[in-house]
Amino acid sequence: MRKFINDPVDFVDEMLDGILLAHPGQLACAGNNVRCLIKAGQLQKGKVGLATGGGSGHLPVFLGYVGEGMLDGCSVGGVFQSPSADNMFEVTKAINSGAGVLYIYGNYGGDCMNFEMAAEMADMEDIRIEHVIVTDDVASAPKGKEYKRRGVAGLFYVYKIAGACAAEMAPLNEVKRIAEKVCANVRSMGVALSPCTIPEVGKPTFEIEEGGMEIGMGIHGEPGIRKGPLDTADEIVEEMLRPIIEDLPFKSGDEVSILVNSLGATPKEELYIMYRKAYTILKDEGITICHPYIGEYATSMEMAGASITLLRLDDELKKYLAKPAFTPFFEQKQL
Amino acid sequence: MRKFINDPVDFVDEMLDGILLAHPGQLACAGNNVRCLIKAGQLQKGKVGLATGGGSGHLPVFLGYVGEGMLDGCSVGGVFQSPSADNMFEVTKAINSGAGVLYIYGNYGGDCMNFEMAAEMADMEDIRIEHVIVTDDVASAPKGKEYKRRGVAGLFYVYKIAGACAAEMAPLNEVKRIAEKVCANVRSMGVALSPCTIPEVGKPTFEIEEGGMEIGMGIHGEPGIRKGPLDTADEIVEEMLRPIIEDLPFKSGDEVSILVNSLGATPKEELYIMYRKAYTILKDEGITICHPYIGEYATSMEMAGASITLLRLDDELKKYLAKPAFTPFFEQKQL
Amino acid sequence: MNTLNGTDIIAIIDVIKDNVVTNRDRLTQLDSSLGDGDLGITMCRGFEAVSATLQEIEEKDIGKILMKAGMVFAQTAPSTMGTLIASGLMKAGKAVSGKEMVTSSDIFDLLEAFTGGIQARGKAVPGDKTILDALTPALETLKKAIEEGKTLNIAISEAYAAAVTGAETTKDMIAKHGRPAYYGDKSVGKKDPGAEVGILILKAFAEYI
Amino acid sequence: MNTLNGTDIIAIIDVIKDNVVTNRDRLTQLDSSLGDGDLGITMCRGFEAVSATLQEIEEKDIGKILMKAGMVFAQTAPSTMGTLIASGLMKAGKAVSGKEMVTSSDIFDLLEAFTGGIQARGKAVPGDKTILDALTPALETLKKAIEEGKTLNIAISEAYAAAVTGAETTKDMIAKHGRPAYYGDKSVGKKDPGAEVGILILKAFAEYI
Ligand SMILES: Nc1ncnc2c1ncn2[C@@H]1O[C@H](COP(=O)(O)OP(=O)(O)O)[C@@H](O)[C@H]1O
Ligand SMILES: Nc1ncnc2c1ncn2[C@@H]1O[C@H](COP(=O)(O)OP(=O)(O)O)[C@@H](O)[C@H]1O
Ligand SMILES: [Mg+2]
Ligand SMILES: [Mg+2]
Ligand SMILES: [Mg+2]
Ligand SMILES: [Mg+2]
Repeated sequence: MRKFINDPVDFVDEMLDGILLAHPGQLACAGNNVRCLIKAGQLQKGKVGLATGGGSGHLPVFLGYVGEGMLDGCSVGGVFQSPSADNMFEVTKAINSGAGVLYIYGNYGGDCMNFEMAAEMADMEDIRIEHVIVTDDVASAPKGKEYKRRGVAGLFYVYKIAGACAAEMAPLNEVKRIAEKVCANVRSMGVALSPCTIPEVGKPTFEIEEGGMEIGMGIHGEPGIRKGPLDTADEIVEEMLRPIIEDLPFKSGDEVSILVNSLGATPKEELYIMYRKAYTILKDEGITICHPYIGEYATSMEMAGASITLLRLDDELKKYLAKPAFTPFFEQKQL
Repeated sequence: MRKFINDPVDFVDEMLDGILLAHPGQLACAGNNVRCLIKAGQLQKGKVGLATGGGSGHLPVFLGYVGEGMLDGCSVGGVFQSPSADNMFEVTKAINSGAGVLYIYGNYGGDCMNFEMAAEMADMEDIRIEHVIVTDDVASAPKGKEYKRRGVAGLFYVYKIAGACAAEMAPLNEVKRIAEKVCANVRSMGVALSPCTIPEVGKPTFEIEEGGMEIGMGIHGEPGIRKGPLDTADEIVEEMLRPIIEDLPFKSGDEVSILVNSLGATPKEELYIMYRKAYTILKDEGITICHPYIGEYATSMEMAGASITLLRLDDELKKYLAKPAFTPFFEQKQL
Repeated sequence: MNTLNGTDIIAIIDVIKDNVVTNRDRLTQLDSSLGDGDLGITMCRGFEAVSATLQEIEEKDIGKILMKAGMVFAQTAPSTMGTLIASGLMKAGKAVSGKEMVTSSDIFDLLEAFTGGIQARGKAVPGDKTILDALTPALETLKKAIEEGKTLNIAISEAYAAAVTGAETTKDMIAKHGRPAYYGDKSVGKKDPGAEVGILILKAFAEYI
Repeated sequence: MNTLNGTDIIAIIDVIKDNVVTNRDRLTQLDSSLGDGDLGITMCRGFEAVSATLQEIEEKDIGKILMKAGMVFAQTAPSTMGTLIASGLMKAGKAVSGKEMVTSSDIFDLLEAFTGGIQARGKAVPGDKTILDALTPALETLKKAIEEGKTLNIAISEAYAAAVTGAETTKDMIAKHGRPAYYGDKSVGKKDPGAEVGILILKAFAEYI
């Protein structure tokens, strides 16, 4: 293990302590529970509350997108584990200003079941809840079985755009519509070059030998679609981008935003080498890039690897994507 | 090697291609040379030009800080290698609007000699040049021999504050004064938990065995001050922060900004665990934190490790630190 | 023993805790090859928390004991299996609500409600390669044994054996739910980690009774 | 041969290139244990580029040849050692500017200027554990041998031997400059990587002449 940790049992709570100490003006916690993070300051009356939640170990996913122009709250689970339903409910109560709360989360069994339980609790207190489940990972199930797919870096786009929409005081069904529109138009694929270690386990829970790779691996080490020796960056990008393009499909004339995301250990230098190839492929396909995001947006601890996400834009999505957002982990001025 | 690369020889140029393709509105290159990066758009008449330069493999250092409110240009070297003097000169010519150019760079032999050569070339064309050499790494030479110290993550603060000063149209000597003031008040220390690999070498050029660490190691693997088995995060922070505090020294009543920086593979989760401890130590010392920066600010490829930097603030430095800045790698609205 | 009171139920949960603690690495290992490797950690955390809480309460109503156990489990181990077990415990509590003593047939009701809670929350059916493939055959065997008039001791032992056999059959199944489902056909040949938890639960009943 | 023309100088630089290519891994290895491990790469890149450029130019003025070599080196290998060698080459070019043929004493001047250029740019002195500790004894030996009337062939062989010995003495020195200096006392016992480059340069002269 090559990690800065104290007692592995305290990993998540110490991290949250650090985050709250670092950004007191931006983040706070609900019910005095560090696992229930919310935006600091007064609730905006009538604004739809946006909540997410999920396991730790993916920063800035999930809590890193709580802030101006994005999310209102996030319940935080242990490493790679769902938060508990009552923490989700705690966040829900804290961010509901009367206009209801939209849950946006990735399609993982534990998270889905707990958000369902939380919604049942909220229902008992007459808080309107809607769910949007993100399923952008094309590697995790074939076309036609999108409902089985995992949610990965595409979450970022859903948060960003739904956040901008909610900030304009759109009602719950409208924010849900726009979030679902993002889901319908966003596709991702990942590749892993190394395993990662859950602090409490202390050693990698899966193996990728040095010089190997696994195309399509999930952000918790879920199996991918092909294992093999490490190809060149260009070949890997080709292998990741083709299924993405074919899945939606993205077509000549489309305008997209692209996210080239590091899973943790992969440095920005390599992401830009990947972007270079992605740019060429998209250009050859007649697809225009509107705004690229390149960096760490959804990670898997210290895993070496990357993912590519494409979002097809229309005027509406473009408008919301361009809006400013300021969280402790993501800043963007009006594009 | 667990890296996304094509031919290792093309590593730097392909990365730069990617960067230029990704951020055409923000970055351009001088003399049609991708290794001579400058801010896109018109030169602002009468503004002092700020240039940096250094080896590749440290993103966002160096070129990542070229942009609004920070630097005007950067010459880019091979991995861990100085840029050439004539590329530095090319950048110099491109960003000089008549008010002269300030070179801000880290104290490394190759960089120093090449910036000297570049200044000799600039002198022949009557461009006023001043140098500020950053030497913030307390692990690299004892107190009293500051001139021997390496420049590491402290560069960020010098860029940020000198950039804000130059943006206010201060003259060259004033921008130099403020940059030197930052240098006089900034101190850093690093720790490495893993080696990193230069693509053209193909294997790590130094070793840190799994479960080990090296306190004080430099960002190119320069030897540190203590090797040993990995301690807890809290112990490591203690061992890094004490020498920083004692060196300046930082004293009770001081107000500081702190930068907890990942060397590459270390995820944000761990940085916040480190920040938590740093916060407590500083609080106990009576030192107030004004604004923390936590993330990847100066890396060493995919090295696991971190550095801590403290900058003592006064009203002037605080004012400039708070100014907005927008580069493709760093965004900050007015604090 | 043919009836159990609250203290017995708490003791059984304590044995389950011991079982998952003893099998922590084994669960982690099974979950590593079909999931994310956290099953050992979450089961220990959940059952340890429940066990610790139950040692301290003065509650005789078995329904309330199980309800409390479910709530603690949901809070401390909100993984897939944790949430399923929590849902199961709460339903089990509802099924024996108000009782300070349970008979063989109550115990069957309790375990049936437990299994039903898991099924309702997770929407899986037997054959999907989940914990249900250990629990469902155990339930059937228990029902039959009780109907045949066997002692609770023998009936529960047979149910435990059925859970073991049932869990074994998951090796031939293709996973349909949770992370194991990502392995698709490749999940064949591997035992479902959740089914192993099912065994440990029945084992505790068999050991205690 | 007691005089050299431009073609000879270009040929010698080509031999230096061959020497660094052959010793690439060795240089990398030395630089890994006292620096950043790039010396093999940068020296190959610099000398390969210079060698390739010089094969293509039609230039007889040895001064201009060396000046050009320096500029190419500065552009292609701007590491510490690269910049020092570039500075040295340019000064060497200045020293024999205008000459199409160089004698023993010109060659001494040329090498002295080369060394001087390195010294001026890097501000090191002999004893600081740098390339100068190979070059300076070589220069002294060359000077003495020429004064003693030895043939260039013999004189340069003796100079090469002195460089080898000089480089060996760097093992006992504490590094004062560049990355090796970070090792402080721990640099003792290790040969300076730059001094090894000094050897390879003198070796090429000795081999060719
Ligand atoms: N929908 C479901 N219904 C019933 N059991 C399920 C379901 N999904 C997963 N499981 C069980 O949960 C086990 C994995 O539990 P756990 O490790 O907690 O999952 P995760 O770590 O993915 O949250 C599986 O082996 C399976 O037995
Ligand atoms: N100031 C100096 N003057 C002379 N030689 C130097 C100086 N600094 C370093 N050197 C030489 O340069 C060698 C290292 O060269 P190089 O690998 O190019 O350095 P770096 O990779 O640090 O830029 C050292 O072994 C030493 O011989
Ligand atoms: Mg899990
Ligand atoms: Mg170097
Ligand atoms: Mg699991
Ligand atoms: Mg070197």
